[in-house]
Amino acid sequence: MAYPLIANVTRSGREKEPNVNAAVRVLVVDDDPLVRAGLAMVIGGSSDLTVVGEAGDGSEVAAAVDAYAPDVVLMDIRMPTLDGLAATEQLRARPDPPEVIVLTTFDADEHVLRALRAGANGFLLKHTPPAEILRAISRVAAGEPILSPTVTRQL
Amino acid sequence: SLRERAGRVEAEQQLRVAEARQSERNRIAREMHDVLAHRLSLLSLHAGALELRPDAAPEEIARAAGVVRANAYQALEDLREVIGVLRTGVDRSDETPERPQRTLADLPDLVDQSRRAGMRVRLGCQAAALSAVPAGVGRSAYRIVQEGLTNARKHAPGADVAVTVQATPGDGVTVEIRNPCPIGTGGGTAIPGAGIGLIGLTERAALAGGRLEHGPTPAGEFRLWAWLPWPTL
Amino acid sequence: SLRERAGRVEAEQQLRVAEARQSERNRIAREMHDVLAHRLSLLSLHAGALELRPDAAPEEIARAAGVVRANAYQALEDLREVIGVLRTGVDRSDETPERPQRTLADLPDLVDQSRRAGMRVRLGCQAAALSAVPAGVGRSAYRIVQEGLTNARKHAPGADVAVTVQATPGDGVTVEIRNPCPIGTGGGTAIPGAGIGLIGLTERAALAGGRLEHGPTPAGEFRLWAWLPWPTL
Ligand SMILES: Nc1ncnc2c1ncn2[C@@H]1O[C@H](COP(=O)(O)OP(=O)(O)OP(=O)(O)O)[C@@H](O)[C@H]1O
Ligand SMILES: Nc1ncnc2c1ncn2[C@@H]1O[C@H](COP(=O)(O)OP(=O)(O)OP(=O)(O)O)[C@@H](O)[C@H]1O
Ligand SMILES: [K+]
Ligand SMILES: [Mg+2]
Ligand SMILES: [Mg+2]
Ligand SMILES: [Mg+2]
Repeated sequence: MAYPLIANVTRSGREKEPNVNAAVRVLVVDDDPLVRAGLAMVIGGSSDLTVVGEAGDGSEVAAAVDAYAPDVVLMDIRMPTLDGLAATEQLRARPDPPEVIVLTTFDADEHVLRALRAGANGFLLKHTPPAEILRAISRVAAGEPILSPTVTRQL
Repeated sequence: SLRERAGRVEAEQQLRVAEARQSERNRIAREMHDVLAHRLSLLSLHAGALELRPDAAPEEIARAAGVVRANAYQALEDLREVIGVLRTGVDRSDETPERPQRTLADLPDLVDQSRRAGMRVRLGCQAAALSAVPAGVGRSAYRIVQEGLTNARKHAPGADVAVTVQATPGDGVTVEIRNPCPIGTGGGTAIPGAGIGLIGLTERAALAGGRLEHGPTPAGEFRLWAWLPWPTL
Repeated sequence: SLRERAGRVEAEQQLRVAEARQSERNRIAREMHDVLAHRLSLLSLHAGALELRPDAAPEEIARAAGVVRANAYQALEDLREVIGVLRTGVDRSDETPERPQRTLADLPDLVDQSRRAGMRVRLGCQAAALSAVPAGVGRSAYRIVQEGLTNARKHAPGADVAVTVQATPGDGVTVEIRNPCPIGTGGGTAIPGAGIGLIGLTERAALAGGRLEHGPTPAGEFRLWAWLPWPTL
């Protein structure tokens, strides 16, 4: 299944309606389309989560959030135009921001604190086992903070 | 004096050149490692997706399997390139590429080899503990004993050599190599060695989070001693 | 004279120490890479088992994928260690960890950046060819232009700078950066620079199988020129 990449989204400020029965809405942000596809496949296996959209750069995130009203944003750090830390800061400045989980390869040690300061709710290494990825997203959607186990060990 | 100054300037220039070349190599290696790390993450993610969703649509399965295969192959190619960059210009004369990496379990063999070459070496260690040491620490300890034995043969030919290795999870790995100093060099009067063997070992021990000491003892022996951490989780 | 000699001896000793430390680091990195290469071969083997036969049971796919994922996970942990060893003591102040690795396609951006900083830069290249250049070669060419622009700003402030990049599969990638030498330094009379930027670039070009030249031209310009191979299979 393919999700539209955000380019010029004009749709504006959609209300998030709390609905206990609905699946958690996830926006996947990463400059590598293959990473997005892998995450979408993993999340596609869960009945509690659904990928509502994707973005390929930090600069596309604001429009994507307007368009898809995600509950949780999975956010890459290293992206060409606007990096994930700056995009997270932007998101957290919004009135009703989605939760943010920062994705990282393993320079997590250098960025973990900066991202948390920027308002991220947690961290995931991209090589986290998929079942744990799903668990982490659900927990963050429920308002609990998470840290990737590997990252926790380093802190 | 003019010649001396010229010599110094030349030596300093050589140092700068060596450092610049090395730092560029490291930068290249770092860039390549970045690429490799991303590739491995991608591979891991897609393998995870396949593991989690063997029931996904056939196209999706085929795509994920394709990503895994292509990246596994490419990761090996990337790694070969990195190794090439790091290897160029490095002395490989003491490497035996046919052998797998050494572990502490190979220590008795190493000592036997020295004995066959005519050295008198006493080895004190509990063989059982040796094979439980983590691979990285084990390689470093092996390297230290290896250089220690080479040094004893070179700098104290004919002397009795005592090698002691102690390994305890949590406490760490301790290595000691001792031999009587040859007449005329003991007692702390020796000029600091011109060699690079012990400098390299000191760096290795420090990188592993441990430490290394060496030099003549008051009793007239040369002692090489190192401690390496063996952390338990 | 005694002091001069002492200075030289010290400089030489420093050189030896730096070399010894570095060579031990490289040795450690090589050992770790050996281990990593073994793991990646294993991983590759299991990835091959993901070759999709129409009759492959879902559990079989899941099992093979699980082995691949576990090995990729461990490979990443290994890689993290290697990078740690190579990174220690390396200047990282110019790294921008937020950005993915540069490619030649980022060249126009780089030039724009210099222009925004007040430099007058002319860029000559075919943009289309740039994005087809292999990643490693592209990173090196980018680095060369980056250092070339930095040097022009530092050593010839206010001068017009011309950047030319030509990329042809098989023929290779050629990079040239030219600017008029500032008054009083041109014409080949300049002392060889004290800097390390160009030494590092020379090493990089050589490692890539190419070559790099720099210096004043008879026409009174400073010219940095490099050729990097772009092999076609
Ligand atoms: N076992 C030993 N007995 C006596 N002196 C030793 C012993 N080991 C080292 N030394 C002294 O310490 C110096 C430094 O040793 P080091 O291993 O660093 O260099 P090297 O053996 O001279 O050369 P290389 O770079 O080939 O190792 C030696 O030159 C020697 O003077
Ligand atoms: N574009 C240029 N115009 C004029 N002179 C230059 C130019 N580029 C380099 N040079 C000369 O060549 C020397 C060596 O340059 P190099 O980049 O190696 O070192 P650096 O710029 O002085 O210091 P760094 O190590 O920070 O790069 C410079 O010091 C300068 O004298
Ligand atoms: K789903
Ligand atoms: Mg990225
Ligand atoms: Mg030696
Ligand atoms: Mg420079």
